[in-house]
Amino acid sequence: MSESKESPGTNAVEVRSLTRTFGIRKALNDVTFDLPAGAFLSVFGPNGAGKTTLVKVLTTLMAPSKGTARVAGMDVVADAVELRSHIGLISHNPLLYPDLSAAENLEFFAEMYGVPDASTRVRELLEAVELDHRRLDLVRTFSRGMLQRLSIARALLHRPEVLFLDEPYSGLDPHAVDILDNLIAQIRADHTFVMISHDLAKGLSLCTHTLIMARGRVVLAEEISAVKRDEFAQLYRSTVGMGVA
Amino acid sequence: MAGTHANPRGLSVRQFKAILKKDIVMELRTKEMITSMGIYALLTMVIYQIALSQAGTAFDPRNIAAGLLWLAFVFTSMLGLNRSLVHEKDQGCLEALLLSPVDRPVIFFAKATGNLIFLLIVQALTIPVFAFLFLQQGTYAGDLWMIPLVLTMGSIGIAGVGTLLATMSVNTKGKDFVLAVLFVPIMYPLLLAAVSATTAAVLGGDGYVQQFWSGMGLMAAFDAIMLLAAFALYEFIVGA
Amino acid sequence: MSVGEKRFLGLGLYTWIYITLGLAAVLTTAALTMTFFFTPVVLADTVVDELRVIGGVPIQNQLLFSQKIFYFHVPVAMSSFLVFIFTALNGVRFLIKKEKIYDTKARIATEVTLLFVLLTMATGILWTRYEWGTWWVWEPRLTTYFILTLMVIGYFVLRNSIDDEERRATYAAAFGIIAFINAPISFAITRLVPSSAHPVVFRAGGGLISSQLIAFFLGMAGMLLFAWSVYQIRLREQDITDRVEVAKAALEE
Amino acid sequence: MDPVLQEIYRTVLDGAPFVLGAYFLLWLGLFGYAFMITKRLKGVEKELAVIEESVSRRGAPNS
Repeated sequence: MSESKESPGTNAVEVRSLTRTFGIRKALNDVTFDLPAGAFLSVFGPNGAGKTTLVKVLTTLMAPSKGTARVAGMDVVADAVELRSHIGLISHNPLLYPDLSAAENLEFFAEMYGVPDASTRVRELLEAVELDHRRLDLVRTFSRGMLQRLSIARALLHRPEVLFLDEPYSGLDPHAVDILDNLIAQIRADHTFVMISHDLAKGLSLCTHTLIMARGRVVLAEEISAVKRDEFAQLYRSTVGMGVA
Repeated sequence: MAGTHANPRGLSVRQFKAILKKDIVMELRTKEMITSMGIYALLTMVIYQIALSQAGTAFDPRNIAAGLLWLAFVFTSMLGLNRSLVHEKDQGCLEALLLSPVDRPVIFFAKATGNLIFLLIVQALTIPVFAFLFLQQGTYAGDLWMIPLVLTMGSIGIAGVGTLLATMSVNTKGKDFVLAVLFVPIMYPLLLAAVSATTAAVLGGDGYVQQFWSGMGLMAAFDAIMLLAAFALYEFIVGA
Repeated sequence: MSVGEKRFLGLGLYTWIYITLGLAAVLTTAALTMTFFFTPVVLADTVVDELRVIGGVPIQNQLLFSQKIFYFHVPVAMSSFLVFIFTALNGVRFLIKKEKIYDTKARIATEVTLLFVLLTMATGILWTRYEWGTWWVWEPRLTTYFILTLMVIGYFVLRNSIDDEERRATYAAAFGIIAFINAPISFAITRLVPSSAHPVVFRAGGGLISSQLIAFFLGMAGMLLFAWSVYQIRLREQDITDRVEVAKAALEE
Repeated sequence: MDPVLQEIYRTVLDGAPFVLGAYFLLWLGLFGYAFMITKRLKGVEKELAVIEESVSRRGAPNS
């Protein structure tokens, strides 16, 4: 399936009239947008807007009903298995086994991805997230912030090109937020990001592109430099319906 | 849902081993499944004692030994199956597994194999206790080597279909109850054949070898058909 | 995806439902009447035109009635299984196409299956009481139907314990397929496993004469028509309920 | 009615009328159920008509 790979500098995510329906419910309704490689997209929207569904479709966990989506140059349906090696997910759930140690968790997922020279890679990542001193401790004993760091290490194991972040900041204490900020800053340069966030300030401070969704539709898909701050706040208020400073 | 692109065979084997190893390491560390299943089996023995307490001395428990054993196994295995899938759901780990480039049947076979191993361990522990408690009087009339065979054949079906059904029930309200409601009727034919074959092995008697092998044959047929169905359906279930 | 607007031979669905329901009523009544009032009795494999009384004791008087069950009970039992095929079939279609309509169809088919399975059990139990003087016998067919009942109940328990619509549909489809595969296996194994307690008692008799065949086919056709009507009525009702929901949602926006 | 059957019911199978009656009751139950769901279907059809009417009424001034 390598013939579909595109040259660098093109779009990392291409979504064309993506629709996801079940019965009368439309979780995604004719969603279209592009995201260039290396960009950081923040997805905003009220609960039930279709943000999670969008990420599920883009990460191959759900098939679209209509329309197409390509991530890292691969179709989410036809090239699903191949695509999975090119994407990573950092969720508010740690996605780690509590009864395995930090190193065991990473080694397990390294095997699942078929990462070559796994033990070196695991050590390298544990050092990067500053957990190498706790590598033998069970994940069960980790604090929320440590879990999130390890979860980032897990997501980066197979050197994905596109990273999906599903409300990664929820439930983090300020210290953990700092660490997560630092980590994202470190890997910012060579990854494309798609982040779902309820935290408007955080989302805006990180992103280069923004997407507002409501009722499964795209309300706004813009490069952040093209968006006027007060217009955006206005739009956000009217769709998301929450108080915005 | 999955792509047409298949993984290289080597990777699938690696993934299978990794999942199986992870389950075994976790079990050895927590001993959650084996202790809970083992204690549950012991409790069943107490219940049997109560059930048989009024049967009188003339009653030979050997006649219903096979039935009692499989009854214990059915209930303990439901407990274990539930546990093994709850592990995966707990922290969203199943989602992480699904995100990796793994063919879904690999997950199924790895989980089912893990469950099979734990079932067999619990059975190996339960049987001597059962024999010690209930089968002291009377002699063992069948062939001893038949017992592990029939246990393995039965456990393959329980682990295979059970893993599929538990993957469903773990996502429902009232997990354990739903698993029981789905599991018992589906397992009915397997258990019937298993009890028949086990009875032949325990009691001996006229034509017991033939009864044993016909039971084994039926169990093998059930295992083959149901594993195939579970294998085909797992992808849909695990992705939903 | 509406069912209502379909027309066949110039007649709307409603007309067809009334026609088939009426036909079903006529046919089953005819079958019952024929069975109990006109069809000669079958003794084992031979047809008798007269009551055999030997030495003042009627021989095999139990068998005299046993064939009667055939004309009502068997069509009901066969219908239940035929309808269950639709559960599995629509389950497969759902898993392939992921369209809600197939889930609805599978669910309604299972509902009709439940109706017929319960009816099979009821007629079966009546018969065991009358023939064998006991309310329940663990006889292969009855046992299989007992298991089938449990599986159908399990299907609905599964559905009711899942909130997410699509997951519910997927799981129900998978379980419907597994249960459908399991039903004949259950039957085969119940027959094949040697059992010390109850030998196989119930086998369909050998030759049937024409009036018996007619009664049987009338019953069969009547039951199938009835099943079809109930299936269509329930499906249409479901379809309308869905549309009402859409309309209500639209009004609330 | 078949004379042989009549004879059998009268002399040998004196319980036959009960079985017959039970079957008849089951048969009645079946068609009673069919009648019930047909009525229910009529009910939801009415509800649909009412709602669709209000949809079109409310939709009219807007569009």
